[in-house]
Amino acid sequence: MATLLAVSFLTFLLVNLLPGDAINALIPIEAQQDQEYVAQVRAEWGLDDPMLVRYGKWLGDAVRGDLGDSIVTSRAVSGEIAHRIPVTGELMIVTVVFSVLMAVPLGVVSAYREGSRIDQFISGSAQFALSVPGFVAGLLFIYVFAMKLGWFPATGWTRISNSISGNLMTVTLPALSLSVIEVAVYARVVRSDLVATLKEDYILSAKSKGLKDGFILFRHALRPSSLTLITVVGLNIGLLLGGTVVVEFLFALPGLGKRLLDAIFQRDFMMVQGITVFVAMVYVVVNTLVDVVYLVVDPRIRKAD
Amino acid sequence: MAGTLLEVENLHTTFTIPAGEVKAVRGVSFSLERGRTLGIVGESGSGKTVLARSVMRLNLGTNVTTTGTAIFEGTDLLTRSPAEMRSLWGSEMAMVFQDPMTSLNPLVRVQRQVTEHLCRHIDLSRSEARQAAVDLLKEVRIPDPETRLRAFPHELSGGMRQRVCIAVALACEPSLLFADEPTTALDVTVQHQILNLLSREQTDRDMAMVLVTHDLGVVAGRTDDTMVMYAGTVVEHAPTRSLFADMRHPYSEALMRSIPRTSLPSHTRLAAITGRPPDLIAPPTGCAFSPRCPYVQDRCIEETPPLVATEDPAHRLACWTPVGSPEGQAAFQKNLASGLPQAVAVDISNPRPPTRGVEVDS
Amino acid sequence: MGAAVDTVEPTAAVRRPWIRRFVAKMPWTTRFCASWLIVIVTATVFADLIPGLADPNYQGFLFGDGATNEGPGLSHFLGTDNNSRDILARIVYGARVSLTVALAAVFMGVVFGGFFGSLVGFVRGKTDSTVMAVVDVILAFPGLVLLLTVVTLLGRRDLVVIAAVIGFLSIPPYTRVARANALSISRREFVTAARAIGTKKRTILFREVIPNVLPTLLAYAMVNAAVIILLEGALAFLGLSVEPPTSSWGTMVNAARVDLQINVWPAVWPSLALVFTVYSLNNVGDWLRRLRSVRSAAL
Amino acid sequence: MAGTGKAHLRTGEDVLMTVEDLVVEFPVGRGRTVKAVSGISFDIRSGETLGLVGESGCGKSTTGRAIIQLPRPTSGTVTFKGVDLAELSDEEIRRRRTHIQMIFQDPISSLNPRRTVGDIVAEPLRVWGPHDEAEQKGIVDRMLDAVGVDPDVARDKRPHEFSGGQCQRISIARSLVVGPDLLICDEPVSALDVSVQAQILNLLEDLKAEYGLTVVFIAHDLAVVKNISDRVAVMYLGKLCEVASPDVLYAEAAHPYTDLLLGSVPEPDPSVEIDESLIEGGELPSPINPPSGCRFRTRCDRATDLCTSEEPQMRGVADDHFVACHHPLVAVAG
Repeated sequence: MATLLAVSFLTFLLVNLLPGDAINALIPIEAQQDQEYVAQVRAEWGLDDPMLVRYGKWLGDAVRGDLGDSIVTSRAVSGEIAHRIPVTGELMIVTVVFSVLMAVPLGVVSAYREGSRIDQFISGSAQFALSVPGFVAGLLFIYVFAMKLGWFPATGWTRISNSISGNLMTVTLPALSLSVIEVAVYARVVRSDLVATLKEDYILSAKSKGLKDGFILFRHALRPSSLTLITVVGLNIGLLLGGTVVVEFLFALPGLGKRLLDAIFQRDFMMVQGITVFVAMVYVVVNTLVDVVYLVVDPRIRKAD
Repeated sequence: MAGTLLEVENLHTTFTIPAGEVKAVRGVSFSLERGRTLGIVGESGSGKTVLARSVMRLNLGTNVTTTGTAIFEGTDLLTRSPAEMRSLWGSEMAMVFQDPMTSLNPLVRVQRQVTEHLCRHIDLSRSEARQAAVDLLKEVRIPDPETRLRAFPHELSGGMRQRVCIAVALACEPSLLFADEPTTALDVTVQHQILNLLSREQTDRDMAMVLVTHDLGVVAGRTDDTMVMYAGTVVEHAPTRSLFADMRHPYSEALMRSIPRTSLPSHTRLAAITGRPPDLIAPPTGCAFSPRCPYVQDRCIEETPPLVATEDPAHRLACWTPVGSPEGQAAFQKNLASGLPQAVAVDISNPRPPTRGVEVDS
Repeated sequence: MGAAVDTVEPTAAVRRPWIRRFVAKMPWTTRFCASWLIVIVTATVFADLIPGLADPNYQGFLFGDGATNEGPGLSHFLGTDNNSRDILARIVYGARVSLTVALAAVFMGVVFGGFFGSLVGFVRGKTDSTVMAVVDVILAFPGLVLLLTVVTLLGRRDLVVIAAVIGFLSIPPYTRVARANALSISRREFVTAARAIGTKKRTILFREVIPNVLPTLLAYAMVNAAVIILLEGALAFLGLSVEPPTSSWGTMVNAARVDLQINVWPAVWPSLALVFTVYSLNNVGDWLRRLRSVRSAAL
Repeated sequence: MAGTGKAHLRTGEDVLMTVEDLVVEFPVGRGRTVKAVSGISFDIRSGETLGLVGESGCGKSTTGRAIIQLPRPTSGTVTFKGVDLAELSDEEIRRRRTHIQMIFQDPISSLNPRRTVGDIVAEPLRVWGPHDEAEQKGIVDRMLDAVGVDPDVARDKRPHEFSGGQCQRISIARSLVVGPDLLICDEPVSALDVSVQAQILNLLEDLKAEYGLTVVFIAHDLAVVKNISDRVAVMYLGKLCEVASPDVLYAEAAHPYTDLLLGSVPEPDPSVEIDESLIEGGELPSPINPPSGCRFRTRCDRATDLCTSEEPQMRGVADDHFVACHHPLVAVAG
């Protein structure tokens, strides 16, 4: 909570202190000759108040869910955010689910056969995939699957409510582009953690009881290893949010990231502020959730608390 | 006596690491009869744990090779398939590990850890498994077993955890139990309880037990036979009573004289063993103990002494100049006269004022 | 009799120069990656000395002006882009941006993050909770979002500003890594031993704690540099890194995107440069880390 | 005063240090505290070796660290050469560090892995002088030599190139280089193999004689403690149980806990009868919520209501033999 407050204040500070007068976004340069009009607009938007006062006002509204109005479109920031969440949200959920589903088996195989050819292949590929940024992967996918093969649309978005299959067609390539790095990160985490876990005494002990390798792997080894995975997924949400900005830009998706980018170019400070605080909130909430999951999965922490 | 249960012949175990081949076990042979207890004593790096794990085929990793034979109930364990080993593990042979803190899965409740292999080896219903678990915990004297079954390992004390580990090992009534330093991580009063528990279970079940430890005191009262290991080899193997009554190998003797004992008066000078254990990548030629041995002769450095029976056929020894023998006595006197540091160091009959610096890097 | 002594064997092995022993242990992929890193660093440093390269518009390179969207050829090794600029030249200059930004991030991270982290991990208490609260706040901003805001609102987008902002944002993660390390090191007995001797706290921090935090931090720096280069690439791709005409790999990819149907090369080359540089950093970094873990396991 | 009494404290000029009513407690969250050490008192004469023995969690290591004020005790006094260390400021304590030195359990962890051995041993000289480099080198060499490490070989190496036993020698050299009066050894041999353990014990005996050291020797191994000590104090759950000279203590233990400890030590002699009756687990109570009265009563078969309600005070049972027990195993003298 304190973190969120600090984030919102810092954002407010940044947006307000840095050069680039908001008035430029509100009134065309030509119209700024009219001093009276400018003053009137300033008063209307509360630009004359001291910064702390404005922050207080904004915060008071924000806790009630009102993040102010866009100074470019005059629409409610919260409404805009709500309108765009489904796109970014779907993109992220599909990416995380797909990445975890891909990464866990790869990491498990790699760890179980540590040092073997298959491990070398998986680890090597993961190291490579880690180096391919979303925009490069995206561009490659567009070139191959959209331009050459024509299987998927290169850009655009179909909402789920309009067509489920159409939605799937438009979410596939962006999600895949984001997944390249994510799969690599998760697979490496699962592998390195599992390799360490498999060297633990209790694995040897389970083996000496005559349990089958598969049983040991999934019932005894994977669970402690999954703790780290959960943490990394949580921490990665922040990076992923950054990644969606790029992918939404590349695929021209009407998501939160694209909106933020537009807002930045338009100097729409209310919008920038609203989205940043919203994103920070998501980040904080996700990481709190991770802590809760941790508490459920690991009995040791449960006791210590 | 029901005959031989385990017969190990010329067992070698080697680990390949980047620096070279670590010869952890070098040609160990011994046999164990049903219902008997064998103690394996040695310092760290002597190969005692590796030996136990090699026999059980529990060395993890792809860089380990084991050769030789280990006949268990008529068949060679080293040639068995992994699936065959699995059916033996837990049911016929079991192991108790050194650190009860790490040998139980921290995220799994006690009940499942005690019964999961029971359910695999014998088909049990849920309630039967639960009952079996309660009985087992009672057997190892865990108070209030019903509550403890639902506990996680970290909620138990070290002693309780080791009891759980013993319960796990005993669950399928194995005929052979390896206890690998089962009490090293425990306090002395708890150690005493755990050792008593192990002894009682061993007698009650007529189970053969291999007790691996670095502590001569632990094997003394609780084993039938004792095997002393040094640098991957067995240097002396004898019935425990006869070994302690008459230590013949210079290493066994030195080990015995270097430990402080509560039965000796305060400030008794200890006969420290000079030098340090050998490098197992390039072990010394001849007897591995020769560089530190007060009785060392040229022959010890040139030829490896075999493990052979002494006058007492049950007392086997690998030494050219045994303690107490005329050749040993002569060798020691010679070394003492020539001022060999390890001989001077053990000559506690002749205490000298402390010297310093002189014996550095001999 | 106390001097019953173990002998310390002097290393009999012939001491080859450390660099050769070092290289000898590398797998061939790592050697290749390390060579690539050396090549681009050299190219970046000496770029201005190559005739024709100094042209800010990258028009003429070695063999004179080219046409628009020329394919790879003898006069322009990697071809030209839609503004008839030599791609190789632009990649070399783009490397300068990537490397400068990465260097800034590593430098600020190691120096400031390393110091603050070690300090608060060592002294703990109130200082610790305060500094870590600030770190948490900065980390709660998704990196890219904060960067977008700051960069745009600063108005100026030359290399210095970009490097400074990214450098500043690198401090918190390094602080975290350093603190975690310093915490565990401060619990080690040699720190207690130093205090028992009567060493002053400041001396302990600089002599006992920081030297033990640094290796971990440097291993982290390798991987972090790769992440930073990716980040700068993404920023440039969005048009938010250094202002044109200064070239940056991300900018090049973005510009080439429009003509993807006509000519893929202007997109392929900078992408490859980016991917391969990042891969090399990861590869060499991983290798160094493995080397370290082997050594610390031997302790 | 709910201490375990001070009947065993001695007076006289040769008492180097007296610890009285030492209490160390650590907060563990939710307002709870671990009562690691709960009011113990002991003293040590110049040139004496005091063995502090007990099982893990009895507070023996905490006591050792509280003496050197790292961390400072919650309450109680540590009177060293007539000055109460607990009263001194941090800077005054720092100035007195040379008088009391400490050796730790893990020899490898107690040496900074990134510095050379010569550097590590010279560190105290850098703080306290002499500051002349050649002079420092001479002292370091002599000290390394004294602990049985060849200075020419060791000087430029790092700790990981040495075995555990050698590392322990090096840390002993570092402690002695400042010429302390009191050396606190916290389980100095328990991480070592038995043969190396004997080397270190012998070395400590020799150094003690040569440098006129006074030693507090903390260990869980009763045989080791008996071997090296002139006086032994047995600890249980933050309290002292029994104080005596080792030969007396081991021959006629007066406290049931001492008796249990001694009965549990495995003797390397097959003819010694083993007490097979102990199978069930007597467990160490939590130091967060220790039992009332005598802390050992939950595991003691002699415990009565008196033990629950009243804490036993230290009293003499023989000459220089003190026990804190309501029902000691030997008749109370006089």
